[in-house]
Amino acid sequence: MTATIRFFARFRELLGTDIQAPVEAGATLTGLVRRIAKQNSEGYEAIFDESGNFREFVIIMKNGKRIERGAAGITLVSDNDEIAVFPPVAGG
Amino acid sequence: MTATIRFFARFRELLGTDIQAPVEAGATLTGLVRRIAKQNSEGYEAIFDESGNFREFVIIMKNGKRIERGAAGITLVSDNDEIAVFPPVAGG
Amino acid sequence: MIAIQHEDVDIGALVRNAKEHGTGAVVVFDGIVRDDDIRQIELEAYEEVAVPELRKIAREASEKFRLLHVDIVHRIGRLDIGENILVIVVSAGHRKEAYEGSRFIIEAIKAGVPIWKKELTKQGGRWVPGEHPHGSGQPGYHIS
Amino acid sequence: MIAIQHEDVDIGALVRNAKEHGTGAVVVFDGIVRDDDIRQIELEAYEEVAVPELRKIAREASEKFRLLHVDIVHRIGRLDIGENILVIVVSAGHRKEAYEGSRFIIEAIKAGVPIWKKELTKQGGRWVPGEHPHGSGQPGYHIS
Repeated sequence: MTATIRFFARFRELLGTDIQAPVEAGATLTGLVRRIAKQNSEGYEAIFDESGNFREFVIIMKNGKRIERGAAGITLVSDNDEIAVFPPVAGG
Repeated sequence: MTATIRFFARFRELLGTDIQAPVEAGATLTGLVRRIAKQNSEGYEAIFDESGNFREFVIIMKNGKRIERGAAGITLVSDNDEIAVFPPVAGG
Repeated sequence: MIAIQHEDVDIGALVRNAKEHGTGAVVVFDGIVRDDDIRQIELEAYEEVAVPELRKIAREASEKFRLLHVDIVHRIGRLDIGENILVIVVSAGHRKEAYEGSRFIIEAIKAGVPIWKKELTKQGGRWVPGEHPHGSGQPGYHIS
Repeated sequence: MIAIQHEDVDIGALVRNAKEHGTGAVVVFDGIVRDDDIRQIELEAYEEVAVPELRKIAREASEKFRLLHVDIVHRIGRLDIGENILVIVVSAGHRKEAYEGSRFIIEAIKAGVPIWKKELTKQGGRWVPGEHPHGSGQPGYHIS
């Protein structure tokens, strides 16, 4: 199974984007993003707090739908899922 | 002495505009406009009420400055004055 | 550019020209001849009073809303359905000032600038009543 | 026209095209790269989510404010000072709806569309913080 992780803005600069990640059965959204983010400590710290939870301002989407931070730890990742992780928006 | 009377919008259609009117010494604004307006009864009635006072909505200017209806009867007209009389504005 | 004129105006060019140093937002208001079962409208202005009044409104709006640039072009004469009647272009550092400044200008024009509009219909014509029957036409009277 | 694109847009042409039957007012909002002691800005979007979100905002604004036409063009990539970032064109029967609809759209975009902006300065770069830190980025969350 493979999922795509897309980081945006500052998270993209620190961690890259369009990352094809192998996913094990039973992997959670939080677990997957944590594993990818660990490749760069500054990137990890930008997204996760000391307890390994998503920071309050971080926005997470699965296949274009918002996933609440609290639910990300129990949301399973399936084959071909697209996970997006980004900071608060600032368009316009 | 001569003054110019400018009517606008509906008043212009009924009474004309840029009217050069001879003015006698001591003529008031109301008196002058009343005399000019009498040339067309529909025009007169559009501007003046039964008592010969300016109707409430009529706007009067002398040389580009607003003259209140109440003051028009005691405002004297001088040589070369420009008197404008018009209905409520509707631009934009 | 503050003008009362017969000619139409190039909105794209006005917007480009409104980008003074410090501009973060431009707001354009374009008032248009609406098809209210009419053929045309005819506009008339007391230009010698209306133009200084537009300048005064532009100056007031600039101070009140820290506008960096103001254009007001009001057309007169006969206009077809869909034509521009009034174009207001304002620029400001931030959007709030630009929106509020633009709105202030249109309301002040409607309230107090000597311009009149006649709807020309198949049956004849009808002068459009002012929106502010008690207080209109008075220079210096603006909605705040 | 709802788009996220690199290219600039012809505001004059958008205004002409917005004059649907019944239009009495067009309001344009043009967000511009402001000279906040920067060299350029760089914009990035999650396009697959941002475009549907812009469409949804346009639809909501159209219903709520009876808009007759809505264009939203948000640019991405590197832009110089003075360039257009975001152009919103709305038309309505009357000015109140046009102004309010336009404002609704810009506020909704700022609150919830996944687009980010980086200021490029002589010293490097700085991501612009969102205006709505608690609640931003959530589709369907709009200021009302």
